[in-house]
Amino acid sequence: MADSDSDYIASSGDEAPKSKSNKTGKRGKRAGREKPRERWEEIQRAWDLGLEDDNIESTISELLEAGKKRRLLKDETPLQRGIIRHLVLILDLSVAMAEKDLRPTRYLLSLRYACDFVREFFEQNPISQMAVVGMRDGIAIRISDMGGNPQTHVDAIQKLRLDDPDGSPSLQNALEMARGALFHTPSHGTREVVIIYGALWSADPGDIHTTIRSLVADKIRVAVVGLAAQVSICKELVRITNAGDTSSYTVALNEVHFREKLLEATTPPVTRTQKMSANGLLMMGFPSRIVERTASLCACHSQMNKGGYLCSRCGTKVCQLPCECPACGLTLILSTHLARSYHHLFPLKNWLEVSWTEARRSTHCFSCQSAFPPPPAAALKDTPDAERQPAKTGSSTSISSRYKCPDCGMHFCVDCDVFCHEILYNCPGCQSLGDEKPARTTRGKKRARELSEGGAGAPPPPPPPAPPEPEPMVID
Amino acid sequence: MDKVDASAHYQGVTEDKPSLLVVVLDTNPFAWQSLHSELPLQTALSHILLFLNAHLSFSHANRVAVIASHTKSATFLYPNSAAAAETAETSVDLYRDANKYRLFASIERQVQSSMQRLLSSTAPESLAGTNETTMAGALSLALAYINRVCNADNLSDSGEGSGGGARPGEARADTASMTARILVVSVSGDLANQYVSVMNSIFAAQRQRVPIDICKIAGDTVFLQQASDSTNGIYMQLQHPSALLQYLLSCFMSDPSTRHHLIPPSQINVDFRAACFCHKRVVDIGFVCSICLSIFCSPPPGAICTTCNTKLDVSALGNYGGKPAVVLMKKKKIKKAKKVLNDSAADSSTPGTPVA
Amino acid sequence: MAPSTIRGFDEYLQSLPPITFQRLYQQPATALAIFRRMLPSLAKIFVTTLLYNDRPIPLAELQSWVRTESYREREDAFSKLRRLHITQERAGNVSIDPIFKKNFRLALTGGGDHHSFGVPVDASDDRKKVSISTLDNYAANQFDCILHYMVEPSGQRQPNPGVKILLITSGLMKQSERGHQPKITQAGFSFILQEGNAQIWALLIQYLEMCESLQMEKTEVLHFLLMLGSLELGQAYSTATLTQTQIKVLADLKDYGVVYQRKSMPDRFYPTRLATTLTSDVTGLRSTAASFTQALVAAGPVAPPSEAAGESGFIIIETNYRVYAYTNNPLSIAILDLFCKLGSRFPNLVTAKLTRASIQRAIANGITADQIIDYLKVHAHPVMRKNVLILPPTVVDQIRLWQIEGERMKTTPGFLFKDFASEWDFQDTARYAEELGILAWKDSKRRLMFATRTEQIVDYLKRRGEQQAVGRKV
Amino acid sequence: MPRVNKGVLVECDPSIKAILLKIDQDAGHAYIIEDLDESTLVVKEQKLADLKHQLDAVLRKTSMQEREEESSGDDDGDF
Repeated sequence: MADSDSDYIASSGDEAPKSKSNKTGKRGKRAGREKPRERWEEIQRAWDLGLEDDNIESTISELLEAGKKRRLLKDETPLQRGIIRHLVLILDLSVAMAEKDLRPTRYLLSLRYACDFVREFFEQNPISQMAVVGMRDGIAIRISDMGGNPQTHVDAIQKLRLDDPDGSPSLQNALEMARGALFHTPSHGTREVVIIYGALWSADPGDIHTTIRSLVADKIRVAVVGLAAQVSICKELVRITNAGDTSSYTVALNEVHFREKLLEATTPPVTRTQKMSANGLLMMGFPSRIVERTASLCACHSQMNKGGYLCSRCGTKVCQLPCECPACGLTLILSTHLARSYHHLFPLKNWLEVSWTEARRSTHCFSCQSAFPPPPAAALKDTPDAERQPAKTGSSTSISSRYKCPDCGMHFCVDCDVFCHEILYNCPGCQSLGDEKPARTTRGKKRARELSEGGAGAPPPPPPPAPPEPEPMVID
Repeated sequence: MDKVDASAHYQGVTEDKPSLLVVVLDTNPFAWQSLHSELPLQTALSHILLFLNAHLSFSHANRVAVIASHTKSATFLYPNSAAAAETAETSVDLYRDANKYRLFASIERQVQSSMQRLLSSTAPESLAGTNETTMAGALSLALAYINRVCNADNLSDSGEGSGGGARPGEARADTASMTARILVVSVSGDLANQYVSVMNSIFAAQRQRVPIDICKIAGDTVFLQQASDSTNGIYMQLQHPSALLQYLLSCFMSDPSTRHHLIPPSQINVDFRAACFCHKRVVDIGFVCSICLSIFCSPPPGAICTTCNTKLDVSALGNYGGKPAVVLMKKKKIKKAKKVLNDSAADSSTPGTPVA
Repeated sequence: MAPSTIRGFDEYLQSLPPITFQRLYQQPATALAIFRRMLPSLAKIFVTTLLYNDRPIPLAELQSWVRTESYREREDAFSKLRRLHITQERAGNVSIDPIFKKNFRLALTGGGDHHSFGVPVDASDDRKKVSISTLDNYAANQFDCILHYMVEPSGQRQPNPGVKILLITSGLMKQSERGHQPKITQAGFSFILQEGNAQIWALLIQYLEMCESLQMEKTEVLHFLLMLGSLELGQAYSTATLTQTQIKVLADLKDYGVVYQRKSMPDRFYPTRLATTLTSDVTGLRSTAASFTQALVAAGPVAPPSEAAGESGFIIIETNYRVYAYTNNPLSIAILDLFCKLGSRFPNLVTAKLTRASIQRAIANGITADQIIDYLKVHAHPVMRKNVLILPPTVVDQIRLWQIEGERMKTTPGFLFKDFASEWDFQDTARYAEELGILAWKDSKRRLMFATRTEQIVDYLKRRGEQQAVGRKV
Repeated sequence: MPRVNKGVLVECDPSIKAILLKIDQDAGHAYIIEDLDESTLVVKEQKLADLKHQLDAVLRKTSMQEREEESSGDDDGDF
């Protein structure tokens, strides 16, 4: 390979535009939505990626950076998301899961990813609830009941590791059980089913289409991740329950893709119509934790303990959150649970690539203090070279390894870019510079700020919350 | 002749990971002014520097960073490229000082000089009426720095899996498995304006398993308490600010890996109140939009959520303080029998429950 | 076997008499180095807590900070502090040795007039700038030369006579017959595969042992060695404040590649990376090796090409146990020969194979499977590094299995306790030993137990005896 | 006060222990301090290396055949 370098340099210019169109940046994704490309068209070949470049190392690091960025360039417009979700995770525990095409086996891998899914789900949807159902021997098995504690689900899934997958799956039985679990859930939340399906068949006792119709009637959406090949009934199921959209049915190509597709379902779904779920305003209490000298009984489990939370309204002691106050019925929740989902409300803007001409302003990443590569001598003058750069930004990596927050204008490295958008959800620049620079103006935030700024005098201070009901308890 | 002997091969090596300490120093001049008689800022700074030295002397690979959370900005005091360049020029004469460990000396110089610059750049008029500190910014900087130093390894297993652990070409093996912690030396009060961003920082710290320790010299903030609680950090309100050094050396010295051997300082009551989005007020009962979970201290005007623009159904609330007609249905149906039991239990326990 | 040599230094220090410690702690740099390197982290916390407390603290109070589950770590911390004479206990109260306290405080705050952190020299007047890569090359060259000599005593590059003597006195090499070249011993084989820093310490401890016979003051040598750890790489230091002994040591250390000195400038010396990382902890050592390797790669053009290539990773292993090593460095080949069956040799390539016989031969020579695996991992070719698992798992497992296959017994050095006076006596002592985690075996019927250490148990028995005596009097 | 003996605790299979006992007996009890139970004994520290050597020699004698087979079959597919 090293010998043939010189031959290819000349032609690399011709190939550049072609390779650019192959990259799936932001634009590529949008285009993909209009005209779906087949999976095999998306395979990237080494020769498409301009590896003929004389400097292989830089190309590789660029590719790595591009990979990081690709995950970042997602939609940043704040959408209405039904954040109180109710979800049933259905696991295939049939003999089809014993296959070893996904290592170590489909079964073990699915269980592991199911645990990841549970954790990620509650990370993203803190006050949601979920249940886990399994399909084995032609029947549906209840693995864990509808609940809001990730650990109970994870424990229940972990216990399955000791069993072996066996028998046939029954899609209908599992869906009926899921429907039963979701039937009583309140209307302001979403109702969803996520299925990991390894088999290519389903042993059903009746007509599955009736079940699908009743799912639609109950406003339950279904997403399926297949492990083997596309199955017609699954596609049908997803299409009908998602108002004709089949994007939530995918077949995993490999382990990484499987995980990716499964965890996609943890992001709160877009609410399709206003009518789909009723929007309520809930009254919630944020109780404080207390530590007592002597143990006392808690109202929720009638157990003696020395610490707990006191209901903000009536002062009843409960030992676990979130729960509903057993005395006055107020929903008690840790404010930290709510706050966990706020990054969906105020998504961080995508950061922009920085050209060499502008790159001169900074030598270090603003947040992590790591050094940037210095601008090359050629870029110091405004040469045509510098003008060519903006064309390159389409490929989503920044030529100068710098990324700029559009609001505060600070430069960051790609690691911080990924970190801030995926974990921190803050822009260190905007937060650190306080009022000196304009704060970021996402739609919601702008409004919130206008309100709070104007709010000094304009709206009258809200009336204090009504005094708690004297005695809400009636034993019937 | 170890061929027949298995023992030598299985000696467990107990090693402590090196650790990174990021100190966030609240430099709000007002608050320090009021503390002046007990603990001047200069003294506090020298105590903190000594604390940093002690941390560095724990292990060769330990590292530190200092971030100032000022009234309107947050900046790195160390490492600080500008200060490093400046001190490098002026430090030739200091070179002769063989009585101090070089690393200690250079950190001290950099921190001192960037602190000087920060304070001198603060115009008195710009401070007018501000009594806050950019804690969210400082925490964000700290976390981004920690993420960088402790490598993206940790990122990939807590995040969505960035596609394979080791990346070639990035030789950061020397700090790959560091533990990190943040110590906030806080002197000023409320942060309700920065509620969302402080909370975001807390969750980021939680995901990265970075404990946030709070050394509270003055003032009181609900959210820093929550920060230390949800990241398993230490919260300590100093009784005697002048003994800062002793507090630092005895309570905040342990790094995350040593911490699980120690009994943490007694946990106090934690205030879990939240700040409302509309008036930045700290509330203990709030109204929450079911679409986006924004908190309001009263139903928003026109029953439209100001964050997500949704028309809200206030009727569910009925009168204030009524039961939200949700979840309840199910519970009543299923747990009717139990409810009676629960209620009576609640009844009996209520009198005995002390009110905080 | 990195831990064993570190323990070597540990044991060496603890074997010193209390009076030596008094003298050692006179220097802030030494106090700092011992604090950093020798103490478990829990003990460090106790020290920092006590450091600025003028009054002694009741032992019970300190103990109550530690979770009951971590009983073992706590006892370990306290016994370490006692053995290094850092803490003193009087009537149940703990305080820090005043000399240690004074000088450790000085180390943290700076000040005083001890010059124990080395006196830097402004090297800008030097005609030729000594860069870090020069130092790294020098260190690598010197050290390589020693290793090379061990593998191939009749090779061209011969280390200084002082080094040769040290290698023989330390038992790493053996003078087989007079007039013949010395031969490497089993200890030497296992030494060669060790981590770079562990090797340096092994040599230095031998050097310290040798000092005594050379009539050199031990504390001064120790001071100097520990000071080296606190110096900065690439900085020149003056020899003016060094004692006569220390200057002698300096000359010897030059041979190991620990310090660098130019003939034209005898008044100054440069510590190399080997020196500046001397007092790092265990984890630091790994990173040292890594950064050392990096430095060598970075310094590629300057260093002799064969070595630069040799250090950057040259070994490819296939799942069928074939090994391809892209090297012509005799040292590397000699090391490979320790555990591989060499096949053929080409100008830049050596082919070899891992076999059961070759691995077991290595193990018989005192090399462990983990050492082999570590070596292969560290020197894996960049192509191998692209894999998530650098080495093929089958090969790694098989190497381990081959090792286990030959293992027929497990040995634990320690002490056998017998002839306990009563059942209670035995049970109580055994329980205490078990809590400390030093009980290896016991038999209640025969009242026999085997523990890995005695000091704490003897202490305990004494204390118990006293208590009982008091109880009887009352 | 109990008595303390310095030594090395050896844990092994009963079969290996039998060999060790035999070696000890042949050498006039030069190695073993105390026979603890069916799979453990305490031996003198300075004699440990020697004992290991002896054990290896015995083992090599008993498993000779297998080794030869292996070394001949080993070269087959070499390069």
